[in-house]
Amino acid sequence: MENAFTINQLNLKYGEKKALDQITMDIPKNQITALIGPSGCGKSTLLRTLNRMNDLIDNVRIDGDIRYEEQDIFAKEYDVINLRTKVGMVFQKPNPFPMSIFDNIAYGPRCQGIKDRKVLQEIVERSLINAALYDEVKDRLKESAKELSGGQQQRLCIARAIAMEPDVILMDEPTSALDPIATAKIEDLILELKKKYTIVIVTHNMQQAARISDNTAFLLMGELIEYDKTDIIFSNPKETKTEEYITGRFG
Amino acid sequence: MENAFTINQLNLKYGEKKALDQITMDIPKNQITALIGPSGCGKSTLLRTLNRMNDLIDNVRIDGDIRYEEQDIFAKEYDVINLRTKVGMVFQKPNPFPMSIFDNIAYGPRCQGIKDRKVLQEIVERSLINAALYDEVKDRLKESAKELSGGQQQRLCIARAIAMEPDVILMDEPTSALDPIATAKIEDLILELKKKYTIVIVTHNMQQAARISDNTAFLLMGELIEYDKTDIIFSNPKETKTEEYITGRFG
Amino acid sequence: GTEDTTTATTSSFDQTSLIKVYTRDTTSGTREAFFKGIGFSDAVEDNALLVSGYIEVDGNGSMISSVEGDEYGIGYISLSSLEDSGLTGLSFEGVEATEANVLNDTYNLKRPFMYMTRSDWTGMETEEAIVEAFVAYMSTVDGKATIANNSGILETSTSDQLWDDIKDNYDVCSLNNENVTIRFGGSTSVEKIAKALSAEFSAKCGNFIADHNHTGSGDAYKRVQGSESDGANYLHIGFASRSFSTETEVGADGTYGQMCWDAVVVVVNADNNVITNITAEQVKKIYAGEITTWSQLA
Amino acid sequence: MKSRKRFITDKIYQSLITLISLIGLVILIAVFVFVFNKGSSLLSWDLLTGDYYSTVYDGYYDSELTTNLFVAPDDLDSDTYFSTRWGIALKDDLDREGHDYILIVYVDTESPLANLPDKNNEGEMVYMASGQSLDKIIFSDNTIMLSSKGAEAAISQFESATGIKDIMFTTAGKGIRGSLITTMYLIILTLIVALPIGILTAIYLHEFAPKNNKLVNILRRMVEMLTGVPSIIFGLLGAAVFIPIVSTVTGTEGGNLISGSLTLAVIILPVIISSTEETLKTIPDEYRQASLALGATKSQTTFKVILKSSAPGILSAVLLSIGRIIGESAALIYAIGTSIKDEIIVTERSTSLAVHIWSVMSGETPNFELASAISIIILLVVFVMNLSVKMIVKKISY
Amino acid sequence: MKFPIFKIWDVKKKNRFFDKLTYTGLLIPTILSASFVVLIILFITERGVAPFLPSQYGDLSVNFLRFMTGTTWYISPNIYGIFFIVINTLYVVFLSALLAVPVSVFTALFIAKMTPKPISGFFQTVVELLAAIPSIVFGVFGLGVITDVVKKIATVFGMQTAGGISALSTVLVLAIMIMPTVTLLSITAIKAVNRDMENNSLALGATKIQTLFKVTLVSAKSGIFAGIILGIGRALGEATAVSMVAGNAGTGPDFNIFNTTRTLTSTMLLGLKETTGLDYDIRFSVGVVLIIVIIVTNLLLNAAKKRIGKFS
Ligand SMILES: Nc1ncnc2c1ncn2[C@@H]1O[C@H](COP(=O)(O)OP(=O)(O)OP(=O)(O)O)[C@@H](O)[C@H]1O
Ligand SMILES: Nc1ncnc2c1ncn2[C@@H]1O[C@H](COP(=O)(O)OP(=O)(O)OP(=O)(O)O)[C@@H](O)[C@H]1O
Ligand SMILES: [Mg+2]
Ligand SMILES: [Mg+2]
Repeated sequence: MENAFTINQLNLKYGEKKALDQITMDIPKNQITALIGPSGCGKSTLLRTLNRMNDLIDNVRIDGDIRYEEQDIFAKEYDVINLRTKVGMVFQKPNPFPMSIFDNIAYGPRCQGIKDRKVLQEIVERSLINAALYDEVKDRLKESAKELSGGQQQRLCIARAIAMEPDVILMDEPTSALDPIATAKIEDLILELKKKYTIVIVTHNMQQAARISDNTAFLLMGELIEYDKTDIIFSNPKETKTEEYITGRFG
Repeated sequence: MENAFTINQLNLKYGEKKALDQITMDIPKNQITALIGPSGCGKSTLLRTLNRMNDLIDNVRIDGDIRYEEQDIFAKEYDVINLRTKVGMVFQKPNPFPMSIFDNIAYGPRCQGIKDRKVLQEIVERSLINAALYDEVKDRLKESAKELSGGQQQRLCIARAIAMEPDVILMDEPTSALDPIATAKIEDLILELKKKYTIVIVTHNMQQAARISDNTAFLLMGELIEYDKTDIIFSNPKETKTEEYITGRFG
Repeated sequence: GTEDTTTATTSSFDQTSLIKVYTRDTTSGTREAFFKGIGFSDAVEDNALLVSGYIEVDGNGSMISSVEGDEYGIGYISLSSLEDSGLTGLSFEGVEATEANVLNDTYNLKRPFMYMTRSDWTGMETEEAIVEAFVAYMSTVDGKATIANNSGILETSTSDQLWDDIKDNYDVCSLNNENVTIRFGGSTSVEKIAKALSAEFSAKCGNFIADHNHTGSGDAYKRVQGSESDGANYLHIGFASRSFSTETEVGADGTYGQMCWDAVVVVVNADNNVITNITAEQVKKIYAGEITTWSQLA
Repeated sequence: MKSRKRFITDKIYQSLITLISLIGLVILIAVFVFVFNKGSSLLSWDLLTGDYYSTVYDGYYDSELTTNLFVAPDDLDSDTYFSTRWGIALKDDLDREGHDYILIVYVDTESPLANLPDKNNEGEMVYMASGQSLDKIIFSDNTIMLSSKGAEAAISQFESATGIKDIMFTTAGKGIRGSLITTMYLIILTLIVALPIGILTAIYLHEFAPKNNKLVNILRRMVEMLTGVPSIIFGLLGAAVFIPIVSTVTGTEGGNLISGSLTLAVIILPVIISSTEETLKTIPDEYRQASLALGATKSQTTFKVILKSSAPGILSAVLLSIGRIIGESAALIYAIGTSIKDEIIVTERSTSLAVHIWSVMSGETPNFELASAISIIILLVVFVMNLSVKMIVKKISY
Repeated sequence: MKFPIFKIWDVKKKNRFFDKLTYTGLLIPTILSASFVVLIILFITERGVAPFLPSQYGDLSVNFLRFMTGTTWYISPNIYGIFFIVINTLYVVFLSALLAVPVSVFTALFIAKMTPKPISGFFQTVVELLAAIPSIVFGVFGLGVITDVVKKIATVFGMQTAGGISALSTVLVLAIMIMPTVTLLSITAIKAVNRDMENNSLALGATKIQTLFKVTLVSAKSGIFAGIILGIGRALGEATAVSMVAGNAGTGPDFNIFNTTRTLTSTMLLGLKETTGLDYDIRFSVGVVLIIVIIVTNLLLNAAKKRIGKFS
């Protein structure tokens, strides 16, 4: 099985505070990998490291390495912008730009220099269809994206990521701000997307992880406690800490 | 069994939009009543009506009546300020005032005209102890409340409500912005508080409702579909709509 | 209070009140003429000699509105603005402030209005010719009439020539000068006269453009021959409401002269019913703080 | 009991706030009322669109005066004087700047004055008409009529005159069109200069500059210090620096619209920088992250997302700046000068409405009325800008 | 299915290049903006220092110590004392802030929180318009209305003012002039306060007024203070209107509000255009002092603001 990412001995510090501690794991292609763990354990940090969004934070120091498609993403000459077009990201809170729905989705391609209106139209439509949003918004592509409901906004953000034709999509608690019905739609969508994309998802929701992911990694205080097939983690974890967390009263 | 609130034929409109439709229900004293339902069904609206926080929104029209301790809270001569001191409220997002921890909790009592430093000290300590926060903050009561973590801030808000010695505490998704560990603490706290207070809680989290509440009301599009003991709602609902919602794949 | 309120408040004038003394700032030509005229030359540039509590104002206009608002005030303004000011002008040493009395030298509070032209006209020959004609125009019957019409005080004589008589000496005026700009400036006190002159002379001299930028007497010399004469704000002709300083403002011979006189008149509020005449001695004592209440003058 | 006491204190405080704020508002509105009260009588379309300089007509009359007597029209006021020999009616009046002048009320169509040979252009004619102002006449006998002597004296001189060597009369003038146009130019030019510099500086300071960098902090401090500089000092800077620079570049001389705009641009720079920075602060980080995560470069993120979202905030900064530009006088007196013009050329002198007011107020006799009338126009301009900016903001904010 | 479009490497290179360009490109306007203050300071100190240099004015040069401590402005030929002017300026500005701040903050509260929308919109527009009125108009208003009022007030106290021209009139004119600025910034700050926080207070049984004072104002104080700082800056730098009603007293300091006063700006403005030589240059020295006063005041106020804003 091919890997999208190979993470090796990754350490990350925010100033003096250690946030990731010797993480070593592979993230397989075209599967859904879930990151779980209590708040502050480093899930988001790990996720953001994969497309180097941590670069934007001051005082971050990283060592160890991450290879994406065999290339060291921390290498000096490595093209971060390019990495980010290949590794898309969806955030916890839906954050459409204050523009029309169309412009939101066309944003990424436009940044890449695509100007042809027809091509853009095609990209936007296909992305919306793939994000299962097309039917709901097809008549109002010119309207502000801010007028959509929360769930629709989040699907819009996914469509926006898809429009870049990435290989990987990173998702940081994509449904935690949504109501159950919207959550269901997004989960369906994620399962659908898995056919084409590698997906890494952070979630607080144990059941969500169990429902949709192929592999699950459990982090605790910056350390990777256990990483395995999802059914093994949830039915038969090797570490007691994992078991304690999974069987905790939280859902 | 005594009731804290008796709601009768309550209708509420925001401008032309009907948000609550003929709600009739009793809320028993010293129990936890949960309001569940999909987003936009009117849970928050109903909750806010109980301490007349809806008064602050323009364009709200209410008919029907709500009795709190036998008195019509919509009556002209009814003292709203007094109602709000008896019926406290905790919001979804923790929002401490930009003051010290001490001042935050002393805020309500001070508004009531209590000035004696000793009395206030006592109130603050008791409230913090009851809100299970005392040990974590006892050494820094003078520091800004904004520096606490999210979960601590939410407990501070609960302590602030408790400081008023209310009879009822209304909570609108008090844990939805928190991580599981903080959530667990708050849930423990709510169960503890039940001994002294009547609690009405809005939640998206079915399992939370099941875990902590005595009664559960299921709302849909402004209507009260079903209202019963929590175990009945979750094990044996009468309405198919309730069942569909409860047994949805969400949790 | 303006004229219409006088009768109502006259009776309320309290003679025991302190006299409030108004003066222009130390750079003012009016101030210089005033203090010199009352024999208190030291006070021209020395505020310390003045009664404490004096009020310093920034122009003729402020002086008028200030004394207009203070029934116990005393100040001095240009005679030309007395009529419209709503203030009472006092006779000085028994002589009324009139044009005739200025010209016959019985009224001694006065100041000259001066002009000065450039001395270096390199590259501006047309402008030079026009300014030369303009200066000539100022002493014709026509020009003097206009100066007088705008409150300048000057003597006319039967020997004055008409512009018609001398215009043939100034060929430049028979040309079309619509593209020539002449830059006037200097004293704001002279602005009104200068504008009236330039407007009508332009009609008589090929419609040159008159550009007026009046910023103060100090700029007259500075911008025609002094430090700013080659700067951005240079002038072709500048005006001053005082004599040019014999030390710092020495213009080239023949480039400057007097246009007319302006009289300074001591003014009090219209409600003041105490005096109509004042002596140099009295004014000096008032400004020096030796006379402090109106009752001392009654 | 307690609740009752609280209710009462509450009401007391409430009335106190209302009272004090109403006092504040009343005072502010009183400024308005004062300005309108003083200025409205002078307000007219003519004032707004008229030339400042009056056109001077210079004519003469050397023919035999016909002995016909003219008849006064019957609608003349009592303070109007009529010459039966010349067929002209005059009256004393005040011009817009508050100076005395003689208003020509009526000129008989048959009057010789209605049709005079032009003194300076042979073969051409000048035409006296009502509404003009009569300035000066030199009669054939070298007696002189001066407008300062009043209409009555003028008429009596007319009655005994036989011919006119030189008669000068003018159009009304004193209009503020030139200053109004200059003000508009100043607004546009100033914003063209200051907006890009200000916005780019704000972007650099907020988006690109390294955090906690000493040098950046110093730059920021220096920009902030600009806010504290009194405008009169900016004016001196304009005169000493911008006027020479512009003069060298354009080859024109003296203060001009461009040097004025540059000076104003420096004045409003801190306003634009700080308001833009404030706006940038309110833009959620999520936009930046979302954009970067889509593979946009930082400059793309800044210019396509951040700048666009901050447009409403920047527009209000523009509004503030316009207010400042319109209201500024102290600096402009030095940086552009006080010459009032009718034809506006950007490389030449002319002056803004505020300086126009200053000139009106600092002359020998201050004229509150005209100053107030111009202020009303300023207020109207600001009001229109205010409304349009608010409308634009509504339109562009998603 | 893939879109056949991302092969445009040159575009990417162009983007990258443009990005680099932006970094350096943006530094230029920033340095330009910052440089003006240097230009100004150099320019006015160059002239402002001249009066003290024997090399420039020989025997006439002004004694710096006497300049800084003096209590009389201008005795010919070279005695200028600025000490009392600084004190008077600070005194007048302090009093005007004392008056303007509560009124402005209450007005802002009233507009932002206590009136229905159309009315508050109207009032806000009024305030916005006033912020754009040329200062000379406030001077005219001061001379036409305020001095009259002050004259009457003084009579009540048995004092005689110079037709109302006095420190008090100056204070009132300045207060009115800075009110729009302070009010507008306060409105912005008050409107920015999180509604949830206010609701929380109400839910705790606080009255609306208690909420406004204890929560809204407390949360907005940092923004309000920024407005006050701006207002005070404007008051310190205001020249035209002040010189019309201050009376320009020649000696001081004087704390009687019914007496005339003199501010740094009115000193600079007075006769600036008529004067030459030493008397001209000394006005730049006043300008230097004024800038220093403004900067120091600003620093102090900003430090105070930091302390006040501690909890927000
Ligand atoms: N920008 C930052 N600067 C300093 N410390 C940070 C920063 N971001 C995160 N941290 C710290 O690093 C640790 C890991 O944070 P991270 O956000 O990755 O946790 P998480 O597992 O995503 O938590 P959550 O479930 O609450 O989102 C935490 O202790 C956090 O406080
Ligand atoms: N201030 C308001 N003005 C107008 N409509 C409102 C307002 N607040 C709520 N509504 C509408 O009333 C309906 C009920 O809203 P409410 O906030 O009570 O729902 P909810 O059940 O609490 O939803 P959620 O789970 O998303 O919090 C919704 O359709 C909402 O859009
Ligand atoms: Mg996280
Ligand atoms: Mg809700």
